[in-house]
Amino acid sequence: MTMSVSRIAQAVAVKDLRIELRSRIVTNQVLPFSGLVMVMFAFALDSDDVLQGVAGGLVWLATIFSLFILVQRSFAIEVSDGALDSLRVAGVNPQGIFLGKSISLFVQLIALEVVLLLTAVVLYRVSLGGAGLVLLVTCVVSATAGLAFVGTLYGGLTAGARGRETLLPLLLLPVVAPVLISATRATEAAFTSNGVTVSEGWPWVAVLAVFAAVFGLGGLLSFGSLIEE
Amino acid sequence: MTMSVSRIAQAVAVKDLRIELRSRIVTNQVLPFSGLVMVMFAFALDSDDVLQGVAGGLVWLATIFSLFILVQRSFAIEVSDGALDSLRVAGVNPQGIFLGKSISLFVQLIALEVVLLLTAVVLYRVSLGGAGLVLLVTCVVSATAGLAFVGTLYGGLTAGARGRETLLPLLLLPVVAPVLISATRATEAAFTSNGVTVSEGWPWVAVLAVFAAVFGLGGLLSFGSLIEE
Amino acid sequence: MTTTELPAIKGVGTQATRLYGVLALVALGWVFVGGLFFTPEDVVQGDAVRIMYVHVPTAWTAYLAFIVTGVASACWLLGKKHSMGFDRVAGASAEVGVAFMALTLISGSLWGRITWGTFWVWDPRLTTTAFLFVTYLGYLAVRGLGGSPQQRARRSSVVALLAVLEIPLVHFSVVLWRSLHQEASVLSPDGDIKMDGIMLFTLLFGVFGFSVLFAWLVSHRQRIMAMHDAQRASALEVAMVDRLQEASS
Amino acid sequence: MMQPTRVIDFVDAVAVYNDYPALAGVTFSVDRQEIVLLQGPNGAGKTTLLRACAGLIPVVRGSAHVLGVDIAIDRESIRERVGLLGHQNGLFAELTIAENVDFWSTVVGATRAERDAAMQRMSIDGKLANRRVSELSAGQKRRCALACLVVRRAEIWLLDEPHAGLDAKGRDEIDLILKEAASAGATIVVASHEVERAQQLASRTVSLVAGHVRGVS
Amino acid sequence: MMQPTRVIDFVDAVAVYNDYPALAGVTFSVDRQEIVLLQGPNGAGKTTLLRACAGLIPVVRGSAHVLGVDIAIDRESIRERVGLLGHQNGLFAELTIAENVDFWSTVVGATRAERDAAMQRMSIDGKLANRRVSELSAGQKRRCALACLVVRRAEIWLLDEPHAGLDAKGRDEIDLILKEAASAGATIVVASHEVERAQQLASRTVSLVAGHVRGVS
Ligand code: HEM
Ligand SMILES: Nc1ncnc2c1ncn2[C@@H]1O[C@H](COP(=O)(O)OP(=O)(O)OP(=O)(O)O)[C@@H](O)[C@H]1O
Ligand SMILES: Nc1ncnc2c1ncn2[C@@H]1O[C@H](COP(=O)(O)OP(=O)(O)OP(=O)(O)O)[C@@H](O)[C@H]1O
Ligand SMILES: [Mg+2]
Ligand SMILES: [Mg+2]
Repeated sequence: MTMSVSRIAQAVAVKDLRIELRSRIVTNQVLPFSGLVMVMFAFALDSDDVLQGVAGGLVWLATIFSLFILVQRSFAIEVSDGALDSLRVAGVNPQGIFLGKSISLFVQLIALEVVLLLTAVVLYRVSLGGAGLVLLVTCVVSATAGLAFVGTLYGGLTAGARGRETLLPLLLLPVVAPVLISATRATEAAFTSNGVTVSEGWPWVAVLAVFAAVFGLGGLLSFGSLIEE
Repeated sequence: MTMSVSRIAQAVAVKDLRIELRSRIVTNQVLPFSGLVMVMFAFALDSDDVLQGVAGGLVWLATIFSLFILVQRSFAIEVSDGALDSLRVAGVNPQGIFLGKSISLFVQLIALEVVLLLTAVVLYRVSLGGAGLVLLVTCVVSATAGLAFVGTLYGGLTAGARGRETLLPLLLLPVVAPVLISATRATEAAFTSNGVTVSEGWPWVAVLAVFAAVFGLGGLLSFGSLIEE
Repeated sequence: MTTTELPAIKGVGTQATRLYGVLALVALGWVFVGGLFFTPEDVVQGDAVRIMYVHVPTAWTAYLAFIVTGVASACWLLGKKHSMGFDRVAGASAEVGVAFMALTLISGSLWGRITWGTFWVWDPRLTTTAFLFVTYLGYLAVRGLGGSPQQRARRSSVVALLAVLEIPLVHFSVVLWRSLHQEASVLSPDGDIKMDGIMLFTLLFGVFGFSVLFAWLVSHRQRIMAMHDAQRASALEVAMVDRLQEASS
Repeated sequence: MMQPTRVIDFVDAVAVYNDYPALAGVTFSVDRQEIVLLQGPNGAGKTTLLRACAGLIPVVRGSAHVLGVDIAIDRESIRERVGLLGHQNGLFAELTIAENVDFWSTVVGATRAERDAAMQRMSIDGKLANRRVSELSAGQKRRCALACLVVRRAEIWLLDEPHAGLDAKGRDEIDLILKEAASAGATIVVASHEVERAQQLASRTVSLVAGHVRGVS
Repeated sequence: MMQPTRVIDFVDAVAVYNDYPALAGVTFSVDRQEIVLLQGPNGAGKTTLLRACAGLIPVVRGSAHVLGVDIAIDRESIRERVGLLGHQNGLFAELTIAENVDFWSTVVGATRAERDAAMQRMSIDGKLANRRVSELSAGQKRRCALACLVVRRAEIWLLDEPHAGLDAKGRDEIDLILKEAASAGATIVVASHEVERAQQLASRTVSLVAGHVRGVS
């Protein structure tokens, strides 16, 4: 009996999130790590003025570094004992797997970003108005969707390949650069830092939405053939 | 028959480097990755003035991110099929293992740094005199020794632990912060950026040497008990 | 042990590739001579402007190469037979494109050193170009991942189709972000060309010459890859014989 | 649904790892409801043959049909009907046995009752079922993997050394399950080095040597 | 070097994973040159007992002596004299078989001749020896792991399901190696589910059930 894509997506997402809850990797390790990355930047830059200007950028940089770790882990679960092979043999709908893994990545990333953004607001003393908040939320949601899709797509691509741990960041980094830039600009607009107004942020959110759409669609269409031997 | 520490260290280092040569992870993947990290930082900062000042810092940040990947891989080799267990059972001298893995990390890191520094010299237009070069070489060697020791020490500590991929950066990041700072300052002095003179760099190199000595000694003394169950 | 006959190799040239070769040689010869001696100095940039005759054509040819990679990948994906010929063209074209993009980066840095006084600035055009370059390095890394040829083709074609989307980003980066780099002056949206006749002529010849050079390189590379595949097939033949002996011993 | 009697049909099939012909021209066929034992020395190609039947490894030369479908052309359509237990267990280590079997039940659409039956067949009691896979012994993991396979109710079962790691009781259990599945219409291929035990189970033995079929009995 | 006849001596030994007593009071002893079979259902604690003997898992209650040394106090000094083959092979996948065995020869100080002999004992010929471990079949990997064990010439050999994955010839080879090692003075403990085969090899069988010794024969 063929199961519907949404049933499979749900089962995969629930499984991944349950594994995350068990191992508490995000809360106990990735979160402190990305917090540390932000502190580290502060060290490397060593200038208060610069920091306030680039608070938005730092949040997204830290998010992207965490993305690498999360994607790698998300697929390590599948390949470490050959579970992905079993799923392929069983003909489990790859679109369902793609969506499920994207959803779980999305949830984990959002949780992370909320904490990072709050930290930035507090640490770097940025201001946030009502209009800014709406912009920020839209930006976070669309940027995260894009990151989750692209992460799952490339995670599937490199799953099982030797040297996967290192190839993944290499492939992902140039692709997520547009997300980094657009999300940074939109966040700056939301924070009205560097003298930008909130309305200037919306075009960037549009870029993020297009990105998410392209990779969401690309992933749905290609994931099946990517995980194929 | 008990083998001498140096024989074991040599065998371990040769094995690790041979595995690296086979999989070419450093040249094909870590190197482009760290290059990209540098580009990414530059992009996130988005300001030419800042960049010239922090060129040295960026090199060391990129090195440290690569350290995480290299350490993880170095111990993934040992635990993925239980080889570390076999080594422990066989009573192979842990000091030999520690030294061997440190040497192979050292070699890989040095190769990486040479390329990164050359890139920085070209990309960020830094100047380098004779005295600066001597300082730079001493700084690179002592910083890298420190990073290799501390990486091996914490790599051994987390080897076999669940969630190792994420725990390692979390533990390492705060510990290597002194290396980051000292090496950055020494490199800046070597590059005479931000109006520092070369002679100001030597105290930082001393810090690096102390760091390397502490973790080298600490590793030799404790590695055996760390990899114990 | 039997030795399997390898097809006799007399080079990978054909009538057509020889024609391309000659054409490329002639066109690039003109670019060399014309670019260095016949074209005038620029009012502002002086002799440095001559770098343009390499810089711009290599950039555009790299775009062309990546687009060819994308199209060939699409053909492989959509084709019923998944003909490996398309995959080889895609790979060969990407390799040549990466080489040309490297030339763009190098010539651009040299040019920048002269006119801006620096090898590199964090300018949108330059940065996006660097990203594009690395993206295709990644593409080549994916091709090198191993696995069956089909798997390689599947993976790399998906990457190629996603990567080609970055080209508009590079091209329009000067418009999207305010940039230090030259705005699109030859391919500008308003269509009028502001350039001295002979300069334009030489530039266009450069574009033509590098494109033909690209075609020449790709057709050779692609045929070398085909021969490599054939060689692998005959290596398989040998291994099969070995296996049979092993089985009957 | 067409019901061909010849469920697996390989003619001169070649499968390679890079350029190494792990299957160097294998002609092999299995009829519906048969239980076939694959046997042969280490490195003969048993695992490769099973993975090729499951569509995990492409057959690059010769012809290969499974359930009447040419798997060189269309591997997708037969997949749901094939189940494979490989050398690896394919389990999620952080989940309990029950959660692993649950996950599989959901993705393949099995009912609660079927799930419970599968666990019971492999003697996984309530206490064991609620322990995480990472905390199990080798044989307990194998039991869990077998339960995940049973829940799939595939038409073709491919098992790579199902007995390895199981205790005597577990071996009897899995043999019984396979026999029942075959008589209920499934087709079963087992690769095993426990030749004596497997021969009692199987109706036919196919011997592989160095990527070739050496003999059928 | 003292030569106690009682090489392994566990009295009421308890070993735990977190709070789970995988060994719940095991009294178990092995004399020099004995070959002892550990037997029991899945999850009985065979692997745990072997790992405890190797000093990989601490014994938290009761007493445990190996080669006359209390391993609760001093695990280091006996280590070089103990060799373990676990469920995992402990190989480096990117190296060839020859390089793996070489590495072990170097760290334990074996000679070239011993290395070649070990590979030959496991029927690893020159061609196979130069293939990378990642490209081997399950049984070929197991052979390589056994060769790495043989090269160690330990005083106590602990083997966890050495037969699993090996073909008939490999099983005979390893049995012969173990018999020869025992007559040359080694002490051998084998955990196995191939009870019949292992009983022919062993001089004594110890049955474990749920972390307790059920019987000795
Ligand atoms: C490393 C530095 C540089 C890089 C990576 C670079 C990259 C590129 C690229 C990718 C293009 C093709 C643009 C397109 O049509 O989409 C291009 C075109 C061009 N570049 Fe550069 N460039 C660099 C430095 C320079 C410098 C220093 C100059 C001159 C001052 C220059 C002048 C031009 C001109 C005139 C064009 C043609 C513009 C057009 O008509 O579109 N470039 N460059
Ligand atoms: N890492 C672990 N964490 C928690 N419990 C474990 C762990 N490993 C094993 N156990 C439990 O300890 C008990 C003994 O396990 P052990 O692996 O020693 O069994 P075994 O006799 O070797 O079984 P098998 O025949 O299946 O290999 C089992 O009940 C098992 O569930
Ligand atoms: N990933 C791989 N890359 C290259 N060669 C491989 C790979 N896997 C297996 N082989 C080779 O293919 C041949 C067949 O391997 P296969 O795993 O099918 O053997 P098998 O019959 O299952 O052996 P075993 O009884 O040891 O499990 C072997 O010679 C093996 O070395
Ligand atoms: Mg096998
Ligand atoms: Mg066990």
